[in-house]
Amino acid sequence: MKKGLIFLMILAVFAVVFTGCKKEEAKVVEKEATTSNLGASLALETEVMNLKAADGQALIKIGGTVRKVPARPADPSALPETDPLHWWDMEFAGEITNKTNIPESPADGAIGKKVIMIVHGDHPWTTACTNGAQKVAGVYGMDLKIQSPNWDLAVQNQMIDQAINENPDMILLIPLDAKTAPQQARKINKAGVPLILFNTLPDAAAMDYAITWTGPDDFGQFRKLARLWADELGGKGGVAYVQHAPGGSPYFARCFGPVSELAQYAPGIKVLDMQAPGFEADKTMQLVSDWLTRFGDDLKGICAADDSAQSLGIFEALKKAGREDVVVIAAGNSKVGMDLVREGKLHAITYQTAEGDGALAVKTAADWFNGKEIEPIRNLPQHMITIDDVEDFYPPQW
Amino acid sequence: MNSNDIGIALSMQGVSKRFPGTLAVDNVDFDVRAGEVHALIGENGAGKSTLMKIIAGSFNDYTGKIFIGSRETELHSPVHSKKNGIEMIYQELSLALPLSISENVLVGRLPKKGIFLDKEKIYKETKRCLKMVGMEHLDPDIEIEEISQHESQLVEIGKALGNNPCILVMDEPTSALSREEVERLFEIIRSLKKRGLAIIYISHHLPEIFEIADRVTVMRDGKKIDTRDIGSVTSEELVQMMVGQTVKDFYHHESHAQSEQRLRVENLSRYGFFHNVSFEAYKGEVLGICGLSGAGRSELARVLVGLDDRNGGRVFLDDKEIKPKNMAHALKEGIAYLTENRKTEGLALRLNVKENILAGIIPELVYRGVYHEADGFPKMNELIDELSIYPPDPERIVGNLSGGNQQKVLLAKWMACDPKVLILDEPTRGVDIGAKMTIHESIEQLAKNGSTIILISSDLPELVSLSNRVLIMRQGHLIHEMEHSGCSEESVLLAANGEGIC
Amino acid sequence: MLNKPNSKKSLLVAIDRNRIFILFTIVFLFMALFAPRFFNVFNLTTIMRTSAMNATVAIGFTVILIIGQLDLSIGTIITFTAIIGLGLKEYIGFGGSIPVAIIAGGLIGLINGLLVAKAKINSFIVTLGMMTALQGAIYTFTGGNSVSLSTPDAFAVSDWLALMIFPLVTPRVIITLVLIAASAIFMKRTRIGRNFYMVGGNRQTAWLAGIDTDKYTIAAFIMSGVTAGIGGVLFAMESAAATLNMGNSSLMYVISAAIIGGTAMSGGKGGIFKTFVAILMLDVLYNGIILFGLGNEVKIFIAGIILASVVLYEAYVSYKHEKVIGQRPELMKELEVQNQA
Amino acid sequence: MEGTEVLEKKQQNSPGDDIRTTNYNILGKIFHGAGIYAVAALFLVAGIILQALGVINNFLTAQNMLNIVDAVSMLGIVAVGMAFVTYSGHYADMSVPTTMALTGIIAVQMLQYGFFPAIAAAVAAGLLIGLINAVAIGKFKANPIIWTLAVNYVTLGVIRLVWVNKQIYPDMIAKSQWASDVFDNIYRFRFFNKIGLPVVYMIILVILLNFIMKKTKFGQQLKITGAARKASEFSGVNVERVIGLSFVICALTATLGGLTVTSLSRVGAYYNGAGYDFKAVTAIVIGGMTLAGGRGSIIGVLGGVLIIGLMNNIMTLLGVGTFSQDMIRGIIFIVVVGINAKSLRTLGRDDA
Repeated sequence: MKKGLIFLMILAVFAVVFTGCKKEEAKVVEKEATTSNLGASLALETEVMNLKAADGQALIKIGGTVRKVPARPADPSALPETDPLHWWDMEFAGEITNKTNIPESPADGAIGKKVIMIVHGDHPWTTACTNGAQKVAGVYGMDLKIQSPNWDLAVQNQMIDQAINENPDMILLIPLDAKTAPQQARKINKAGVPLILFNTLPDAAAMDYAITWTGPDDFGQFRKLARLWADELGGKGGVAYVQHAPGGSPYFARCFGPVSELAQYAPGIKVLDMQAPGFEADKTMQLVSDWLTRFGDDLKGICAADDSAQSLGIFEALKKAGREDVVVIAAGNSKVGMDLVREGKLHAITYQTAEGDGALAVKTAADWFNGKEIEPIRNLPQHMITIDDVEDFYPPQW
Repeated sequence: MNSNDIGIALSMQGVSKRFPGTLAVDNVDFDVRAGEVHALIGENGAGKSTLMKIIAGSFNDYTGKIFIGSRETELHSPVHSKKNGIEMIYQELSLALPLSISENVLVGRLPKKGIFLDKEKIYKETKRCLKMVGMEHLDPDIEIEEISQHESQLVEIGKALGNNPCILVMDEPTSALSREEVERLFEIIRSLKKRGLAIIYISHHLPEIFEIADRVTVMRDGKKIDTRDIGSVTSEELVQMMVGQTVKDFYHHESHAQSEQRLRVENLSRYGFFHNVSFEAYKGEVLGICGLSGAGRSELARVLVGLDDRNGGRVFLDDKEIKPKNMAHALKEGIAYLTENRKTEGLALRLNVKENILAGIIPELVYRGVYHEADGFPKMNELIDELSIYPPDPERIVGNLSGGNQQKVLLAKWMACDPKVLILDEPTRGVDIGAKMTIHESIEQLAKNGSTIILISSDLPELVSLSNRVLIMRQGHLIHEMEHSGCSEESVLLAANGEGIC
Repeated sequence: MLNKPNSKKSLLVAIDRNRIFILFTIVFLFMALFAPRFFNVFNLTTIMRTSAMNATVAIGFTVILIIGQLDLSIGTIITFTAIIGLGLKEYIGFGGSIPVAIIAGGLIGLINGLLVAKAKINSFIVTLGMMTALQGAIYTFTGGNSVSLSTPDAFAVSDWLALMIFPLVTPRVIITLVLIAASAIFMKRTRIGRNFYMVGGNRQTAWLAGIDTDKYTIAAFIMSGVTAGIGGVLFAMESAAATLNMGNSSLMYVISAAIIGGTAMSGGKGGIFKTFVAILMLDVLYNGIILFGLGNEVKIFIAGIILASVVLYEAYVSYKHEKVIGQRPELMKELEVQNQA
Repeated sequence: MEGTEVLEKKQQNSPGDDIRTTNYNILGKIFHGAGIYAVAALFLVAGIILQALGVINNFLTAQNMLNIVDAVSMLGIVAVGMAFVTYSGHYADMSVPTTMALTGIIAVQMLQYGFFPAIAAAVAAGLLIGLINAVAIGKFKANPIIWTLAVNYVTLGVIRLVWVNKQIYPDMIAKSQWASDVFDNIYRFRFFNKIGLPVVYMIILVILLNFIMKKTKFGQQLKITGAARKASEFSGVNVERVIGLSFVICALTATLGGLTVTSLSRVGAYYNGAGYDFKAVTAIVIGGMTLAGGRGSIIGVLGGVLIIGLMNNIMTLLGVGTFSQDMIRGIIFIVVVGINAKSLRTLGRDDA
């Protein structure tokens, strides 16, 4: 009985294998004759630049501050963590690259191009990001397909395979992890599919295989934020860092960015502690309460990697302790974070446009299709949101 | 193995085993000869099971000497015992339900060909073992959970026999078997005896011992009392040795039956289990139900208390029709059921005596939504005294009590409920004689107080002496009813086997 | 006495026992016929490779379930071993780091096993504690940084692992298949393998039959640690990097697959090959869902529904089965006769 | 039952079929009597000593103690409810995280109709999940862990299908400022500016649920059901209802937990409540409740919850990193449970 069943099933599978293989052969890849007008595509540029994000800000702001790239020290990891150059490899990944096998731009316009975007996982941020991407793709009439592996590396690898299998004109990828990016990029590169990485800063090795990387300059932003913070603190006092969840550049950028910056800019500021309680308000609250017990009035400032759950936890703890003098900064742009800025609680947050992140990636892809020169790294504009201009960023993107 | 030598197969000298706080086996000398059945009897807690577990290799810290043949051996693990040709058949099923018959039968010794299992040999070997117990029609590849309980019991015996033991220990092997199967088992034992096996046979059932044993050893309180040839001893003497005092005749009974009808069952059916059963029971009556295992006795009880759904028929309690949906409902109506599976269905072994006794009357102890446990204490203490549960400590964990005392706790639980109808399913199975007497007295007391007792039992003397009337069930049908005056053990047995009645 | 099952019933039993093969066939056929770009060598290879890690990990996990225990720590063992396997490469080469990583997995399994078998703590608790402790250890020792190969030959191994030898077959897949075949045969066809089933089916019987149940329990946990280690290291080598939570999704995945494949939580039942087919089935399903352009939410929902239906189905079957245990066939026949009359 | 037999056979000091006096040892006695509070006192003393040595400061202050209680209050709310599931012998309810997420997100969504409809809808959703678990596990005896895991998946799928990864904000959805404010204060309101509402919820729940577990018919029947389901059924306990009710209680406290978490984080999203399943089990088991069921108490679970808080507090005050804290917590967890199991065994009460 059992054997018969198995036999039947194997038979069925084989039957399908044969019919299926035939079908596949019969399918002639009809690549549309790409007659799309390069001119028409270029003409859409102004329309794209006029797009607005949900918060009323311009969706794409190219030409943010050009950052200065210092010379790479011989061995960055030998330097102390408080030295900005210690983080050179992470902060300036992609500035020195050895581009290999990058496909030539067809220079035939972006209209009608098939683009697959693979993000890192589902999150409201991701939703906003893909919304931004859709807006730009809509204007160009691109066929944009978005996939999300739900933070699972094996699934992202599978999606990359599947994307390659679809033979698209471009793949846009948010690598799940900086260190796994090289292998993923290399695979796409080997398959001959143009690739743009965005958002998560990958290892430098990944940049070799991608046309470019677009996204926020986390280190740069936080260096700026740190200066604002130090000014408010008066250049002295103890501070503590609530870190990002480990496993990516934000974990370092949003903590050691300010740490190394302040080591130069405001050496009077002392680092009391740094901890990663995860993105949970109650855990962060407990942590900060314990800090307040431990450090008491020595604690003058807190820097958080997240402006929603973590910040809420921080302010609950501060409220309980009756402390209003602690200066808190965070990475930002969520509704909760901006509300806190508006209430005068958060001193400053970074402008971390989610829609702009996705939009910039698609825009860069379009530029490439249009035959434009693409710089090795395209950063999102940097801006610090404070109570003075927070109203400009309403309604929030996510 | 030297199975043909008629001599001492196993002997123990000065064997003791101590559990924290008690000496379970106290300096026991014991021997069994090849080619004999040596019965080991004693009350629960007398130490016979511990003694047998020592032989089976369950303990590695006993003291004393054990000889196999004439060679001194240490039986410190089941492997040691097996190597010495000792096999044990346990009272409770010890088969792995999700595994196949062959794997259970050949556990630990599955034949191999090279590094892999030899399927053909497994099949043949299993068949051979099954044949020894007359179960060769079973497919060795089906799982234990697919076969019935008494089939499993026989499979278990086959499993032990299949190892070709020199010494076979049987701990109440007949408790789950029907009369026919017991007969078959005895036949097997006799043939094994002829082949020179030494068999140690533990049982509470004295008639069985007189039927099958050659010698008998009595244990009490961890000590050996005496070893006798079966021909030189009477059952009264044995009982006296076991209990340590002369016992009054424990099979006597007065009728307390009243004329008022308590329970009337009309055409009750559960398809596939029993069909169209009708009977009535009166106040103060002990109504016996007899039948072989699988006759539908327990199933009938389960339907009466709502544990199973019925397919047809009506039940009247005090002329009011009742349809219990579950046991809770049945209890509210006044019917209680003491199950035959004490350990799995009867008691919460991990809880204490108090919680077990009060389990049935929790709803009664609730006033204004609050559970008042202490209100149940007088009744509980009374029951502990009445049933002489030992130790009389309500905080004692039930699982640590002896079998007899566990059974008393179970009975106490139902007596606390004070039901109108109490169904007792094998109330004295695996219980020592002292406890048995206490339980019988309590049953009588209950009847005297006007409760109706439905007594389901395979213990024929018990059934015959306690019951006012006996109903005979056979293969799912109620086939006969006997008055107390007209029934004897023999007549009941014949009836249950479908003989002697038209 | 014996109620010989009639042919109709035995067909049902056969279907029930082989339900995972049937499920797989249905899902596979459905995807092959309807999912775009599903049925080609490239995509099928992708499926095989995706399933490789979880399939490897599931070997040990299935043995754990067969022996009637649970191992919640496999996810963190995967991550832990992956990090060791790659992290130590710089110092001792793959020849040293891979064995060390796998041994580390086995050691964690050994600790789990000792705590379960010797200290007699419930495996759910032991492995839950181990999961927490190990996650902390991973973060502490890496300092929050993922590990990757920085040497120029970084991709050599991963390229080799992904080398297409034959359609659908890469060295990585071969390793997985060999492991599965070897362990499936081991569990099914050797005495030691069957003893695992016996320990899970009834500990007492096994112990009385001279099977050292503690040893088998510990062995099962070691096996789980080792296979999780192998799975983790291979996956990390193929990705040329080890991230700090790469194993986290495996636990739920492997539990679901084992249960859908017919392995029971109560022990003594199931098989490695069935779990493997269940993993393949889930992967085919997920692959197809992505190809249809449906999102994660659909995947989660469908996976949940499948798992829920399997659990409910099994519960319902045993619920029904309980009701007819001990039913007498001759009485049922009698009933039929009555009804006809 | 078979498992018990095995344990008996394998421990040399196990009960045989003999009557024996139980052998108490000191460790077991302490554990039996004071339960987890002995351990809690140990931590407290350790903290005081460390403070006296000057290693940490401000440990023994009212504010710090309040902080500890405050920090674990939400865990406490969830754990005392889930304790009923453990007590009933069904390990844990793995569907708690998404129950929290679902009820939270539904409450936020329904805030447009006002505060009370929102709460009612959330409770209804929680009740529904509880009832689904109750039927599958109580009636059909589905494996509790796998079943609740599956329910967790399905619920997560539903949230994602309906709300598509969005997070929704109470203050944007509520039509009236009042509803939004009240919702915000589910977590934030403080009595005397000190004692937060979650602490109050937790204390009320502990008192109420402890009363239910120890002093009602349901609680007593649950104990017997947890210790021996079949025997309980044969003792006239409606086990299906009793087990079902324990899952419903768990789902309802998870609902309260979900509302509190949502109120705290000011968003309704699918990830609210993640991790609460294992956290709650940890607290329950540390609190002396055995997975075998029928043993332990709500007060003990509260002790388990407080221990987790104390542990975190002391470690943070010592400056131990979050990651090392995880490591230490895992080890302490196993050790505490191991001691508890061993003491139960030496007391002659088998454990599992």
